Amino acid sequence: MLQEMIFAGFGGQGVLSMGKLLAYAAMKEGKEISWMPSYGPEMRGGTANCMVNISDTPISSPIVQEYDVAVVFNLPSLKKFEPMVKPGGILIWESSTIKEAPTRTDIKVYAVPAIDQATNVIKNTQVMNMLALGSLLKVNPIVKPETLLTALKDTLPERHHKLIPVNEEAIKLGMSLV
Amino acid sequence: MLQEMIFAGFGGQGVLSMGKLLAYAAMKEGKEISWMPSYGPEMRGGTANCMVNISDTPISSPIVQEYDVAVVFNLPSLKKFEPMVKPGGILIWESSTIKEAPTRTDIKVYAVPAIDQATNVIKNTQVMNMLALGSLLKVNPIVKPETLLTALKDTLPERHHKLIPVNEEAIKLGMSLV
Amino acid sequence: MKDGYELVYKRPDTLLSKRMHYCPGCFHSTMHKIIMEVVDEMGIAEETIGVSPVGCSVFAYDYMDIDFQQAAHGRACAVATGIKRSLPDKFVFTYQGDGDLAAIGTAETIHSCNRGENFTIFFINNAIYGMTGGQMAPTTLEGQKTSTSPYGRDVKHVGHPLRMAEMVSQLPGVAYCERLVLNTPANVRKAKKSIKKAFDIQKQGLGMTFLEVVSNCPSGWKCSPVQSLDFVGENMLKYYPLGVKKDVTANSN
Amino acid sequence: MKDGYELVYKRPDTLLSKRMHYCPGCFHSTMHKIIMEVVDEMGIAEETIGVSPVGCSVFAYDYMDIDFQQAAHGRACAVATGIKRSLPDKFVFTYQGDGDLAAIGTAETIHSCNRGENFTIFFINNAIYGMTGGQMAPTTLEGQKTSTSPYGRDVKHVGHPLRMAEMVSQLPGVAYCERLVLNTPANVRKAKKSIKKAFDIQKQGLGMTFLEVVSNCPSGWKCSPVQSLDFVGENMLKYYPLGVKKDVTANSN
Amino acid sequence: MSKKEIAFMKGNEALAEAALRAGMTGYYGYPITPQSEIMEYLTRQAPEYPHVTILQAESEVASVNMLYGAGGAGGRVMTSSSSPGYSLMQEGISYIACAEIPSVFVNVQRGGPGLGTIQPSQGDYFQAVKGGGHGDYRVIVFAPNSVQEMVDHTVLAFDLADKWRNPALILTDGAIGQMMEKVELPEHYKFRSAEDMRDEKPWATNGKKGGRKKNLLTSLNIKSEDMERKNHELQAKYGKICDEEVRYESYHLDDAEIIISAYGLSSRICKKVVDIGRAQGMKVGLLRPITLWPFPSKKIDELAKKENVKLFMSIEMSVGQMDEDIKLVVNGRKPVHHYGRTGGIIFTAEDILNQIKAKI
Amino acid sequence: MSKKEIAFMKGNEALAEAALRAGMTGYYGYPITPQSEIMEYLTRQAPEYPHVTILQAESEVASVNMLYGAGGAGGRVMTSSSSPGYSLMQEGISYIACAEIPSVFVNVQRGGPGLGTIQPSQGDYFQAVKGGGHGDYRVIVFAPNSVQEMVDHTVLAFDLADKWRNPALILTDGAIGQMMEKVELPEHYKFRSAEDMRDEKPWATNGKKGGRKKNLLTSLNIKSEDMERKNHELQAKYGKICDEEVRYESYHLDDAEIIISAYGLSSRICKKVVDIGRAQGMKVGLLRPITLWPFPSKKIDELAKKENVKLFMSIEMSVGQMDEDIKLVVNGRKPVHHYGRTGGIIFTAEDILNQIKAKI
Amino acid sequence: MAAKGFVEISVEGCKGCGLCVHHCPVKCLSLKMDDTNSFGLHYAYLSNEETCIGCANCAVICPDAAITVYRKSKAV
Amino acid sequence: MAAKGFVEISVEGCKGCGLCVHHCPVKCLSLKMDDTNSFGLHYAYLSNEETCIGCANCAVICPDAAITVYRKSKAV
Ligand SMILES: Cc1ncc(C[n+]2csc(CCOP(=O)(O)OP(=O)(O)O)c2C)c(N)n1
Ligand SMILES: Cc1ncc(C[n+]2csc(CCOP(=O)(O)OP(=O)(O)O)c2C)c(N)n1
Ligand code: SF4
Ligand code: SF4
Ligand code: SF4
Ligand code: SF4
Ligand code: SF4
Ligand code: SF4
Ligand SMILES: [Mg+2]
Ligand SMILES: [Mg+2]
Repeated sequence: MLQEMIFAGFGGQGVLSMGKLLAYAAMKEGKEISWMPSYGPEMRGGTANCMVNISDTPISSPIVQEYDVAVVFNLPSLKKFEPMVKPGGILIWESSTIKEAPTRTDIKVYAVPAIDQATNVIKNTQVMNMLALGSLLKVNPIVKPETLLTALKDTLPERHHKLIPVNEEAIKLGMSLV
Repeated sequence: MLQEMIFAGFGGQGVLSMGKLLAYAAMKEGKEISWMPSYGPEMRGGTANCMVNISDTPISSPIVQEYDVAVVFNLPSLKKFEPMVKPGGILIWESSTIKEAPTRTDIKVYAVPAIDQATNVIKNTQVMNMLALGSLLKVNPIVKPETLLTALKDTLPERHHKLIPVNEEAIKLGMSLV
Repeated sequence: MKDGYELVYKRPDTLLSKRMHYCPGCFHSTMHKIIMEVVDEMGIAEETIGVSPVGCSVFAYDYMDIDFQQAAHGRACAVATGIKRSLPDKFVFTYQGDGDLAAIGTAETIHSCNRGENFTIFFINNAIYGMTGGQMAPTTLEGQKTSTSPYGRDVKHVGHPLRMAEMVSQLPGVAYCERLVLNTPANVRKAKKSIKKAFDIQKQGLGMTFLEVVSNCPSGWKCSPVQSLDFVGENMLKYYPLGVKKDVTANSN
Repeated sequence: MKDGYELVYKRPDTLLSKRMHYCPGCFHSTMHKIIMEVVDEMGIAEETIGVSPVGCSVFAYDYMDIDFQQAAHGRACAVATGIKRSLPDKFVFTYQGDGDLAAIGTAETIHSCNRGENFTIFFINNAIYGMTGGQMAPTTLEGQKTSTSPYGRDVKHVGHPLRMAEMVSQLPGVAYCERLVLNTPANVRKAKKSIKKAFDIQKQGLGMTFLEVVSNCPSGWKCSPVQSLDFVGENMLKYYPLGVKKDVTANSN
Repeated sequence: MSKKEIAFMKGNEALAEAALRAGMTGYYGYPITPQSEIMEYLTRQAPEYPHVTILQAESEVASVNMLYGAGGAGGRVMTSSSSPGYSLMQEGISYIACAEIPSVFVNVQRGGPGLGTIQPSQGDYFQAVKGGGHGDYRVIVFAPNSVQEMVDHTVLAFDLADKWRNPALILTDGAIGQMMEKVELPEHYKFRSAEDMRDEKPWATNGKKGGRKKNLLTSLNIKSEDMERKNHELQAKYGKICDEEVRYESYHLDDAEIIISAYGLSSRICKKVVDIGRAQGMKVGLLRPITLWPFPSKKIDELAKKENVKLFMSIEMSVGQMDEDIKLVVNGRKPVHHYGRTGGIIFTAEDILNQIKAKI
Repeated sequence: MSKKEIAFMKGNEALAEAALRAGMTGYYGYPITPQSEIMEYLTRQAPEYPHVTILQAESEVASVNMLYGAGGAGGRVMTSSSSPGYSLMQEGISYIACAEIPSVFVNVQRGGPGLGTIQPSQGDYFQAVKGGGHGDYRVIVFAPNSVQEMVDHTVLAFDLADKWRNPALILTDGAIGQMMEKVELPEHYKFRSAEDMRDEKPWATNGKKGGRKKNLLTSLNIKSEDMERKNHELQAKYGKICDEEVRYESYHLDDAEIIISAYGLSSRICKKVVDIGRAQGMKVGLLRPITLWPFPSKKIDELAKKENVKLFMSIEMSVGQMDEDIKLVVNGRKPVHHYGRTGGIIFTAEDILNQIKAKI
Repeated sequence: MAAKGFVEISVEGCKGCGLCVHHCPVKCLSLKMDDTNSFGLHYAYLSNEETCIGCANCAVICPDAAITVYRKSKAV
Repeated sequence: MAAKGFVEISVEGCKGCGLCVHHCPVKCLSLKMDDTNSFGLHYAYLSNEETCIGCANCAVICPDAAITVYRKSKAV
């Protein structure tokens, strides 16, 4: 099975790294994967996104126009990508800062107040992307949460390993929110 | 009829301008003509040459590999172009400075001591090319000598028109030498 | 507007209302704004042609309500030469970054300055390639970290940063050359005067007018806009001293 | 050799016996000769790689019995950079004309000097494009007639001649920079010393060594070789003053 | 344009004279053999054309970008070079093509690759017609085969560049550039500066006088949709140019069984081949593309359809480039052969005839 | 080379890592999106490779000429750029091809013409395979379609460049350059400096030590005979490369009636097209050129001969370039169509299928 | 209102760079840390209306020309 | 022979530029105006053998390295 996903938000919200981590975890579980960032000057102060494909069979294009999963952290991204979710697909949106809710009814929509929860519950705004990833894994168990954590350990420089517990916490909290 | 000619010598011996003048004169007489110089760094301190085609019909290539007429003013040019004269063709060579005579017997060879005659008879080394042209016109009346002189008048800047008589003299002397 | 108050500062008309794509706090925006203020004040919007480079300011044309050409990377000076020679009575300027002007465009810069082409160069020196993601520029400071000098610029390996204002001011074709900075309101006001002066000299046909702006790049420098002011003040200005490097009109005073 | 006499001057061995294609009296020949004399004297023919430009000296490789690369027009400095960075222990030099080095190659010249590339540039400034038949060069003197400035160089139209030695000597990467001339036996002897010095500095790895030679071009200048000496002495040297412009080893004395 | 003045001129100089007569407002160039006479001639004439800019640039890269600026300002502009110099212009030409700036280029080809030789060649055909620069773009390419055509094509190149807002290239070679022939010169266009042409070039960046909207010349289309739209526009324009601007010469094609195709210098020699061949009873004819792009595909297609046509033979001073474009049209219906020499060596009519005979 | 290390890397970074492992001695480049990660990665790794030169040049023109010098000195050298920057290298590449200097180029294509867009494209095919520079020369062109192939082709490019004393180009695009995938990294070649390779590169200009004759690297052949001889030598070499170095991938070609041809990113999508098409009962197969030059002409010829083959379809991110090379081989035996998008817009498998259906 | 001056700051035009805050001589500007504009940026606002002297420093330094400045008319 | 020095000039190697003639301090060199070498050039020769001082100025200035110089050995 192929899952085509997009993660989008403002630059600095960690959308690129969350996609990367998920892809890497899937790779560890033996899946075929691709990760493709938006690139270039349009990133300047604007929005960033990455497309992730996870599949059992080789992946054709890393660039996709319709998504099984979209995780969006800001209004421009919601506006842009909501229409591109495949019928029956998943849309996760950051509901504590985005002030206009999605309107589609033919897809599964999950409001996740990731920023609010990260700020106020975990007291670490940095992990809001992991929180959203937790929510995603709950509704769509693409990889095991454990694999995600090993993946995190693999990719995080040693000196940052102390951050693993807070990330774990965020994932768990995220899973509990949906 | 097409006549393919080459004029060759050291840079400064006036080979380019003699070819140009002849071609221009032929043009005045209604012929098709082309003039093509050797160009580029090989001219530096070395030899110069130009190829002239004169014809009743349009000229194909301005570059030719075999000549009806060759007029050579130095030994390197003699060595290079003597073999390229068509059987029955004309070879005029400067016999006062070139110390090795041509050897071919299947072509018409004319020794013209142009430098010597220009220096010692006309007292103007500059006109030795016109002298050789005179010789050529004698053995191969491509254009009328008068046309050559009008051509000279056309192309010479006004302030040099005083040189026309000496050129005329050179042509005549050249005609008398063969 | 409230009663009893009068307008003392507003956005210049020739700066289009389109949101600029520059990062927060980037002096590119500031520079665009004040060039357009001068164009407004001089009333020359209909007679001015700008040339944008390849660099963050490639889109300068989107914000300035004047005719514009977008030049190939490094070639703005050649493009401006073509424009100005064709339209000698217009105001022409290039707007170029340090990669554009001082790396790939070195020859075009030196030669149009040397020919005394009668246009104005706005040279925005932020010591980095902003557009392409923060690579080392010819003007990157010694020891400065960039994405292609990740351990700091090693001058033994890549040479010292180039001081362009000093270099071009040596050329006889340059009529006016000054290095400016936009880090304080006072300096911004001063810069405006220099821009106006450059256009005045261009009008008189005295030769090249070259304004180097010590600029910033919060994104490339990986710091906040306010921190970038410190880097400008503490590091950039030490290596790139401000001031008029040349002014052919100074003698006449 | 006659009895009782000893040899005091002969053609250097590393100068191949092939007849040089240069015009009579052209200093390109002289320069080739003395570079090879220095290479002979230093015994470094097996460790030296030359880079020839596009210009009359494109064929330099035909005359010097050392390894050679022929570079694209203006790019000799880039080529030499590649060679020297690959073979840091060899002697590397470029040999370039004024069109090559100061027009199309401006950026490569400035940047390899600025990086302090550790090779030697021989810059043969004859104020004209010799190879292509005598067009104006960036170094053509004011008023000088060439085939593309047939009424004399008009500095208002094309700018003033560039003084390259002065320009590059400002760059920190340049270790040694001198302007020479080859118009008298004494000056030729002096030039040889400077060449040797440049190679010595290169050996020490101190940075770029740049020798500008005020040269001649009897063919392009349309004069005899002896007349060209006058033009060099009366016109060229006035605008291009001789002397050491920079010498980082001077302080240590 | 009525022709009157007869002259005996070098190809390069005739081209330069034609540019002046065609109302060129600016020339920007850099010396290179075998075309330096163009700028030399222009600088000699300069005093008589005080409003024409004739500027020796610091390089070919600078030249092409000066052309961008000056053409974009509304001028009629030209640069000239030879093979290595034209290679340096490829980035700039791609920009000019995309920003649709009218401009005339001249490549007086010499033998390559590399520094090569200064002798005539036709080795830059691919570069000229397929775009040596990046992206999908086209340049209108003329291939003069005489000094007269150096003049005629130059005038036409200026006009078509303006008409189509497209770069136009005179692709010639060292022999045509250096040779002297008789030539009829056209009358002068009335000279108009970039400013004078304001009305007919409403897109030019000459200052947004009189309240018109700002003009912008750019080749940047950062959004994919915009870039694709731009490509569609360009392709649509190219399609029209293909419909309207093809030029070629037919020589004894009517009953020809052997179709020689050659352009420029080669085509002159091939005319002789046709003459000799015909004299020997061979049914040989010449199709001479005058525009290399747009290519005379329709005519070739027509010939390929004819039953009596036996084969095509592309004669080029290269190892084979134009023959590909012929093959693409002939598409297997008839054999297409190539014969070429390189490095400046010119084939003789006899050489070519022998090559043809070997194929039949 | 045994592969062991598994990594999850960006195409650009994997390529850079592969170059280091392949014993690259020098990299000379200039930043441009979407390939700047190559130099960025190399400069980060630099401390571990003290003998490798990694130099940011002042421009692409300087880069290509540094490559000439460093490759000529005997090193294993690389530069990388994207479309506009690669256009600037055309003169230099023509020189390098003629002087036969082994060197590796990378063009991570973006949409053109002009400054264009930074989104992926395949619009530089002509430039890559027909020589964007002047004269008759060829560059070995690889078209990786995955991060893995960015690695494999890079190693191969260094080896073939040395083997044939020829420039080799990795022609890829922004998507392959920017994407991350799983990749197996090869082991390191034993590092050898330019000096260390003296014996196997007897032509290199590294100082005529030990009394060997002087070496000369030049592309100048001023005499026509010499230039023509050089061209013959080059063509002979190119002929051999065509015989020995063609690489392609076949996917369901055996019984295919519809032959899709696509390279690089497009080929991945076309695999999906084949899968979907087959699922719908269409006999469709994919021929993927891995080397664009030498082109898999023999294989295409073989396919064109097959009776069951109905048509060819070239799928490119351009308005049509590779389709010409297919047509040249198919030579009218079967229809050859093209479908493309430009500016960075990527076709979907469905798009392509619809296009194919419209043709049959 | 007694203040010598006041400013209007475009919420959507502001990029939250803080340069105006930094350079206001009377420190009457702040960034809205508990809100963002539609670009996700904390915009500047006149946090102390009383003290603005209408010097226009903020507007002059504002890269994005997001600030309009008014000063008490002398005439009044 | 009494001269302090003497020179050998290669007839074919000489290009007749005259620089040696110009720079010889004792003016003992001339160009052969009544003869040319195979390149058509009037070559230089030692026209006054008696006065050559073997200073090598001619050889140093000769662009084409056509001159070999000998000087009376001190030892003899
Ligand atoms: C020929 C070419 N080379 C490289 C690039 C890529 N490029 C785009 S902008 C840029 C440098 C930008 O730096 P700078 O000029 O300093 O401007 P800034 O963005 O810092 O304002 C480069 C290298 C290009 N577009 N074209
Ligand atoms: C790209 C390119 N542009 C132009 C030329 C033509 N060209 C050959 S030599 C030369 C200039 C020579 O002048 P200079 O460098 O001063 O050397 P000189 O001959 O005077 O010694 C030029 C423009 C070329 N070969 N390649
Ligand atoms: S990247 Fe740097 S230069 Fe570019 S807009 Fe951002 S801050 Fe300004
Ligand atoms: S043309 Fe000038 S520079 Fe060239 S060889 Fe002759 S004299 Fe020397
Ligand atoms: S006008 Fe002056 S006092 Fe008022 S907010 Fe701006 S900077 Fe502060
Ligand atoms: S300076 Fe301008 S953009 Fe920056 S915070 Fe203040 S108002 Fe906003
Ligand atoms: S050695 Fe001295 S004296 Fe003798 S010929 Fe030469 S220059 Fe004259
Ligand atoms: S200097 Fe040399 S080349 Fe010149 S005349 Fe004397 S010997 Fe001959
Ligand atoms: Mg910058
Ligand atoms: Mg010169």
